Amino acid sequence: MSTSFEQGINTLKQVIDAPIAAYFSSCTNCGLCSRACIFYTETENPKYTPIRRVEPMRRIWEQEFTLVGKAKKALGLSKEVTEQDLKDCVELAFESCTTCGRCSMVCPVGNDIVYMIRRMREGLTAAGLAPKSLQDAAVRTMEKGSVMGFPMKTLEAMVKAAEKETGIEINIDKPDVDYLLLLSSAEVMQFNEIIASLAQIFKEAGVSWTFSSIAHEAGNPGMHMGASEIEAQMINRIVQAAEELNIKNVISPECGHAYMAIRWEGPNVIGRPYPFKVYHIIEVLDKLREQGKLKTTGCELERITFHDPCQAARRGGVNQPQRNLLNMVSSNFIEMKDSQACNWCCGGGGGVNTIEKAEPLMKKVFNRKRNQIEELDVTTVVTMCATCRNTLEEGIENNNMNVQVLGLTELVANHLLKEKKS
Amino acid sequence: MNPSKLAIEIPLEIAEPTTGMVQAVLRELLEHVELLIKSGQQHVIDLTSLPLNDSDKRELKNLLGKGEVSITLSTLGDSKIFETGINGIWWIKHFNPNEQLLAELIEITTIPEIIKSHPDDIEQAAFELKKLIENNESGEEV
Amino acid sequence: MSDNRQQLAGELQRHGISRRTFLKFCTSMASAMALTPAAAAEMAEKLVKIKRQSVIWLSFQECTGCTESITRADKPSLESLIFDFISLDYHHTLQAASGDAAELAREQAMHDNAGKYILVVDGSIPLKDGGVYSTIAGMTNLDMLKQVAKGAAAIVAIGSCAAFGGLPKASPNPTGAVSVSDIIHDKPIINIPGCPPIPVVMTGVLAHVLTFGIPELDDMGRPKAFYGDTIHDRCYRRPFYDRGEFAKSFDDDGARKGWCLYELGCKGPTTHNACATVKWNNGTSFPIQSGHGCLGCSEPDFWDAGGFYKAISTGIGKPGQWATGALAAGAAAGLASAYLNKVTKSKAEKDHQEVTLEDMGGKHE
Amino acid sequence: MNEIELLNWARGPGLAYATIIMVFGLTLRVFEILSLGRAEELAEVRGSGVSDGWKMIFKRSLPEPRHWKLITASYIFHVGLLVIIFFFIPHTQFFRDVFGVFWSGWPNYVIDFFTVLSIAAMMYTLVSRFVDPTRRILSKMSDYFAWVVTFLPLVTGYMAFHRLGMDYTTMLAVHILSVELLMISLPISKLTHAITFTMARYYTGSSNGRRGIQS
Repeated sequence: MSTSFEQGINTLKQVIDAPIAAYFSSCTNCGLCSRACIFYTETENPKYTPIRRVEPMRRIWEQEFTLVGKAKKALGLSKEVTEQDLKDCVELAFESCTTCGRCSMVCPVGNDIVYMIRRMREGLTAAGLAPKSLQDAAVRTMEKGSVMGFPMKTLEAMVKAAEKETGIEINIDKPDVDYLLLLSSAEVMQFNEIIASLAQIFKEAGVSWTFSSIAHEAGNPGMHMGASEIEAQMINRIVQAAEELNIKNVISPECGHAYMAIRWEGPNVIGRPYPFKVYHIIEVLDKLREQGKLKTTGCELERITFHDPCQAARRGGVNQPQRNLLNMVSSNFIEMKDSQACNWCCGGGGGVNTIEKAEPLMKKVFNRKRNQIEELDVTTVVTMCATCRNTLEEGIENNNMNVQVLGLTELVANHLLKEKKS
Repeated sequence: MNPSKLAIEIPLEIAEPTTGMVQAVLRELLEHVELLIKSGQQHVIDLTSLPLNDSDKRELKNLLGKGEVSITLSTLGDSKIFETGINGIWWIKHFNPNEQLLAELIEITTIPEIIKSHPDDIEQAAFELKKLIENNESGEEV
Repeated sequence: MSDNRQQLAGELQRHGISRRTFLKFCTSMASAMALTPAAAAEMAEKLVKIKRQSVIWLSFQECTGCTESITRADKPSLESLIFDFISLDYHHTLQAASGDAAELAREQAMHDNAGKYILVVDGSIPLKDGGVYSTIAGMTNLDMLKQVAKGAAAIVAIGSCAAFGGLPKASPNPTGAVSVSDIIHDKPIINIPGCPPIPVVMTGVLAHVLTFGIPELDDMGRPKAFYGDTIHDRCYRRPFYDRGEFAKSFDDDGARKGWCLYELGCKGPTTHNACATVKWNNGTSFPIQSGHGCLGCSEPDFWDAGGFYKAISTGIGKPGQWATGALAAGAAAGLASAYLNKVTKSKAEKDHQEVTLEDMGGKHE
Repeated sequence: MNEIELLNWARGPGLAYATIIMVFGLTLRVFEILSLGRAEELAEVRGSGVSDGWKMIFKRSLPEPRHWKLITASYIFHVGLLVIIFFFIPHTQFFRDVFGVFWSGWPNYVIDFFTVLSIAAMMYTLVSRFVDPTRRILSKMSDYFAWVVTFLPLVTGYMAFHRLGMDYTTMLAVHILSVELLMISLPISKLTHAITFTMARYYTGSSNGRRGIQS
């Protein structure tokens, strides 16, 4: 076993960089970040204050990288990080944090707290303390190629079904096409109608695309855990697939953290820029809409709202495309009170939904999202992330709200204007 | 008349408002006048040590008024003493050779100490009178 | 009349000073010192009766400014009357005798009035190199002070030099000048600082010493009657300070309007003296009234208090010059610490063991 | 050491030592931060992030209306400190002496107003460190230390100007010494944020700018 307490501390020493040093130098313990965090606002429990999640790393930074800190340690004024400290930190860094990044939006001195929590997770994983559920997911992802463990065969079966349904030929491992499409496990498991939807949309738009047997899913538990080496292995598979098929554009599916992993963290963890571009599926659809290649008919009349997935919208920067598409297919689209970059998290992301122990907490914090939805008295909530969709559906069920949840691609596909019947 | 045409520039003195201290001083004067009557005990009030501004002093002077006696001592600079309108209350001002006010007092007495001739000086008087007489007589004979 | 009083009364007569003038002197002195009017009469009574007090005036490292100030060489005045009550047995500027005769007079006075004479000192006392920088008749000031102080009833240190070290003590203080109270610890010392002190303050204090003994002193040995308040407390320009109206230069319209001189370096707020009330040159004016800021001359080390024309709120010396040095040192230390951090980082890099799937419970590749 | 010697020490050597320690300490801290380096962004960026970094330094100062109760007090005393330090006339004299740059100060009653407001605001923030659950769990000794060294100059300055407490010379000396204590504590406590907040905001603003996200 190469993970150990020493390795944990050692990894923390590696990940601490200038921004983190600046952040710890500037934090004044003002407590404002707690107001932005659903795990505090919905539980009123101050232990969930975001900056507390990285306290062990702060001590290592102070004791290892500042003369003042070294002096304080020598004088016994600041105690060393113990194994128990790291163990206690797991609850704060994993079980009660979806890395949604809302705390970084409000910090008065401009600390990117979620950036630090992401690094803290690296240390905890290196110390072998990452939640078992995430570790298993990582093993499944690497060994079977899918976070939920769906082998390529499952996808091939679904592709055949979609071909039969739409009469459109769906390629697998076809080189020199416009797009390489990746899916997320949740889509494969629960919302596999997305394959047919996309096939029709791309056909209408005259766009060529393919799946890849080397990398058919974009989910990245390595990123959730904070094991950048494993995250790199998952990213490398996708890069290899794209390079072998010589594809210039890779589509990240309707999934929050997948976009964050492949679009933003990927190149940095594998250590080189991609030879291709990465788009979120919604960015692609919006581009097609712009180019007039995506036409829809009809309009949803009843009241619709949109839930912005944190990793894609707030931390990923995809905010406007989904609105353009929604306005195309709905005349009664109502924004939530806090939307786009300020949206509240559904509570399930960042690996929290995989941790049994975090179940009750996840249910409780859903209240924030429930209030947001009930305020608008809408019939449908649309989103563009499978994990969000799962969590929303669970939450709606638990609170028996009569609201349905839809994926944006699916919604667009329902209104697709088909030129001619196949 | 247009003020600017005035031949000389009249320094305007902005009268400061009175502080009401005068009432306190008057009561102190009353108390000591009664003492003077009862036991002949004299008293002196040092005005410079009281927080009186010029308006207060003017008001006090107007209230007490001017009496019949006003004396000027030439003692290395003048000292102006006058009895106020109220008998037994004397206003004393000491100046130094270049008219700088050194001290300003009110004395409650039959007659201020400084005016009286001191017994020691009077003892000297007999001695000097004899000398005067002798000089006078010898002058005549010569 | 006892010969003693006669002797003094006759003395007054001889100076053409009548009793009434003498009474007026006591009254004005009492008023200046904020004593009760009754004290004036008492003072008069005592002054008349006392046998003339022997005073030995030792002048060490001084500029004779204080003597000038007290004797008011220009014309006799009420203040100089004090000299009629003391027998100045030794003052090497004023006395007629010189050389051995002068020293003999001093020893004689010390012998005759052992334990009863008042020692007045002006000028600071050099200590460096054994005090050779200022000697009288071959005797260093230090030794003379110690010798004369032994038999003194009380010591009056006149002027900032004697009281606090004054100009000679200004840095670099080549002669190692110190004040009287730095040397003598077993005698009551009254400090009358100022450069020079105000005449009436000196005579007032001497009169008080002769009649009522040592006046009430503050923690720096200064009579509270004159040094209780700061110039600022009694300054007539105070309303301008409170309203924040300051003259920016000595001839701008603010200065002409008589605004506060804070920005031009006035040290009034931190200087204890009676200039603002008693004023100078017989009550004519005082520095601020004539448009110049107070120098703080009655406070210790006023020569080194950061420039007469810099406000009190400024630093003494150039704090700016330290900043550049500190910046360079900080950068150097920063680079050293950066190097240490690099070492820590590379060691962590080296010790790093890759997190593998096996660690996650996966099968070996 | 009598009161005028205390004042002269505070204005002279005290100020020199405090300046040295502050400048030395802060430079050291900045170097220590920069020494840890920042990974180069390899992903295809939507913007250089440099301009967004600089913008964030000022943008994040705009008040967040939602939590006005918690931030109003600290806004008041931060603005208050700024106004008092740079616009109280004696202070402008100090800066003119040190930097040779002169700007006219504001009337005393304005400064008084800000001082009283700042003192009240700071007291509120201290109370909220005990009352507010989040702030209570976060607060460590260093926070109270930083509070005290920031609060003392405000109170002693007010007392000195209004001739309260000890006599003016001592009070002014105490005020200047309390400022020097503040200067010395800058590099060794969370007060470093007075300098490093610019770096923190720049880093966050720049990484957000690269990803083209609103911040």
